[in-house]
Amino acid sequence: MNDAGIVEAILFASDAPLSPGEIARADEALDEDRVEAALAVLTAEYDDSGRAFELREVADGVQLMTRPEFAPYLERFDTVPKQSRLSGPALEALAIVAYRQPISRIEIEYIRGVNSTGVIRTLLDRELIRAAGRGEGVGRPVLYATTERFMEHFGFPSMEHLPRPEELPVVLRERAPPEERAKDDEAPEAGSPEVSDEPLSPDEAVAAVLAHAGSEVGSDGEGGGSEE
Amino acid sequence: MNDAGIVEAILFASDAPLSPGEIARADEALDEDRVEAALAVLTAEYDDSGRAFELREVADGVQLMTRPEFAPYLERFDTVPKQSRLSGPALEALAIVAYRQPISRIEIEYIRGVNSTGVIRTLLDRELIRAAGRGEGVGRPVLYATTERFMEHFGFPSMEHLPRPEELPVVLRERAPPEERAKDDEAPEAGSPEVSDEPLSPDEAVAAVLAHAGSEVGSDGEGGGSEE
Amino acid sequence: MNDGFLVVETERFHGPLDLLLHLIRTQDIDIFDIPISLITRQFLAAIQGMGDPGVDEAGEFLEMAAALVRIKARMLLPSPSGEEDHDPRAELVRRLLEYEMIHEVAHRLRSAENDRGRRFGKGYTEPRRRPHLAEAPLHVTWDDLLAAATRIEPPTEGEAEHRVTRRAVAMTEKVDLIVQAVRKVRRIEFASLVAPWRDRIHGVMTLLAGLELGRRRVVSLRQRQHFSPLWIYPGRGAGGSGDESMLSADEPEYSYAGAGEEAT
Repeated sequence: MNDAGIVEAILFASDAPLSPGEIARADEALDEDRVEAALAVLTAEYDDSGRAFELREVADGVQLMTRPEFAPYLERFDTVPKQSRLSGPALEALAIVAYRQPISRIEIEYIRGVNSTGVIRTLLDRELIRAAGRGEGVGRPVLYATTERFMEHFGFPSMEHLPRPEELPVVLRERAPPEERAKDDEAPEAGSPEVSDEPLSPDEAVAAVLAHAGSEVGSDGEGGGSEE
Repeated sequence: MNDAGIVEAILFASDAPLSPGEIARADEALDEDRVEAALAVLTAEYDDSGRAFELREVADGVQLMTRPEFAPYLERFDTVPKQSRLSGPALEALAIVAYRQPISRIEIEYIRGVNSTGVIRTLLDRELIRAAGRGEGVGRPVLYATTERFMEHFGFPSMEHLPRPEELPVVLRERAPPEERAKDDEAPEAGSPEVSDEPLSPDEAVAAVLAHAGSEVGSDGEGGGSEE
Repeated sequence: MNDGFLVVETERFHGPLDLLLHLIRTQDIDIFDIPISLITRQFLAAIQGMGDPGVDEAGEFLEMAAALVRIKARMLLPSPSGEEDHDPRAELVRRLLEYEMIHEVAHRLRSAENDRGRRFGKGYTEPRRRPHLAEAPLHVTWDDLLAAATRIEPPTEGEAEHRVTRRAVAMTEKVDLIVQAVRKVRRIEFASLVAPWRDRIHGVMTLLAGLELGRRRVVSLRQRQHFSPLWIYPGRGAGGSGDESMLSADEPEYSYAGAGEEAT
């Protein structure tokens, strides 16, 4: 493997400028002088073969960059935004903000079950949500809410007009914060048999079983035998 | 400015695959055919001049990537972003989606035999799969399909480059016809596990299993899996 | 009885099908004629050796164990008319083969991922005056948003931390429960046996215990049709013995160690 190839590969794939000393760490055989020599070889090759990029020295080292004369093409390329749709995860997060605003990142992540930093960033960049204050509690988290642009885009005159269809998941229909909701879920429903996660003694267990449904009168099959 | 230079500048400034159509946006004079021609020129130039990177067809587009022989030098650099690997379970779920898309979570879980909520979440968040509609039946389950990122992650030029089921060295294909098979089974092999406690099924039943398995597990990978 | 005993590192497996396939493939067993008794014993021994798995994971392995025991039970029973040609193992075989194919595909994907991992894209791309993202046309309808909203699944309990601390449920406990219950009454419904507990694992373990006791003819299980109530009756083997521990937790194979009528 020649020095210039190694140096080129590293500069190409690196996301930050590198000094000759840093580049030299790629291989025991390399040292700063050899890296400098390789950089000179590359500069000459790029010039001779008319590459669209060049080696440029920046504050912290060297970097591969497109030549300035190609800037207009890049600009033109950029003017048509590639992405005009929102990803599924972004839509989910947006729905959560819409129905549960103002809401913190932590709460969004609790509902979605995954890290949501990226999608929140996208929604902020799109100006569909905004930081709308800070909540109580640890670190006083930023709370997000939907924007004017959001309402314009979907054509709602105000937040009161946000449709709340039946099929929305419970977490979006309820207004309670997740912690409270989680507590509610654990409260046994009225009329449901006493359930327990605690170990029952064998006698208690038998008593509970026999007390519950009576031994002779089975329910109409709900739950029976379908536990597998 | 020649076409190859413009195309190179665009590719060089991008960290994701671009289709010829997208690249053509960089200049009014360009169209897909001219972009394709320029790509051929660039490929030849990179090979001839021994560049450390090459043009790769990925995800129905092209992308500049370092040649694999430089991986040992790049892997040790902090400034070189590495693609993170998927966990075994995530790969399994992804394989199922790739071959059976669109597919619901319930079906994925039936095939894997384990709860897959977490891995599906991971795959959605890494944008390797997406929700692609809703299926029939109870609750109209969300159906998942693979994304462009899926092809990028594995470096597949297109979905046609997925390994074909008939290439897989799985028992499914080289099965003897039921009659022969049933006969073989009657001769106990040396060292085969003790099965004497098994009430032996009649030959007809064995043949029926084979016939059943044969019809259900076709070599095209179209199994059932929706029984539950 | 120990001829089928294997030591299996359960953590290595991505689930019950993975483990089952491993048992079958490593022993060169004909997948189209699986010796269900042997495999069930090995499977149960393997999951009993599991360290301290999460409740959900244990539940999945136990569901498979229950399915194996059920297949075994069906093979012992005379087939109801109209189903004579149906081997109870057929669906399991189909699932195993399908799983094996997926396993192989996942393997191919891994090597593609490794190849791809040896190639590196452009690390640094120059800062460009990207168009203000908010100005970009947005093709998203309210229906798209609602569709995404309905996909949200509320956090499952399985992901909550407190789940981890729950205790495992011993099959011996359920065996004792069933045996004691049928001693006191003429018959008991399965649903009553699991009602005092909320967890699915209690249901799974109770079913497993019931099936095992049924196999041993300590009890008999009757169900008129699919999804109708499952009733448990005392069998010929129950009631006489004073030994209430029908299964010993130390038995690697869940073999019947108690007194009473030995069925097989």
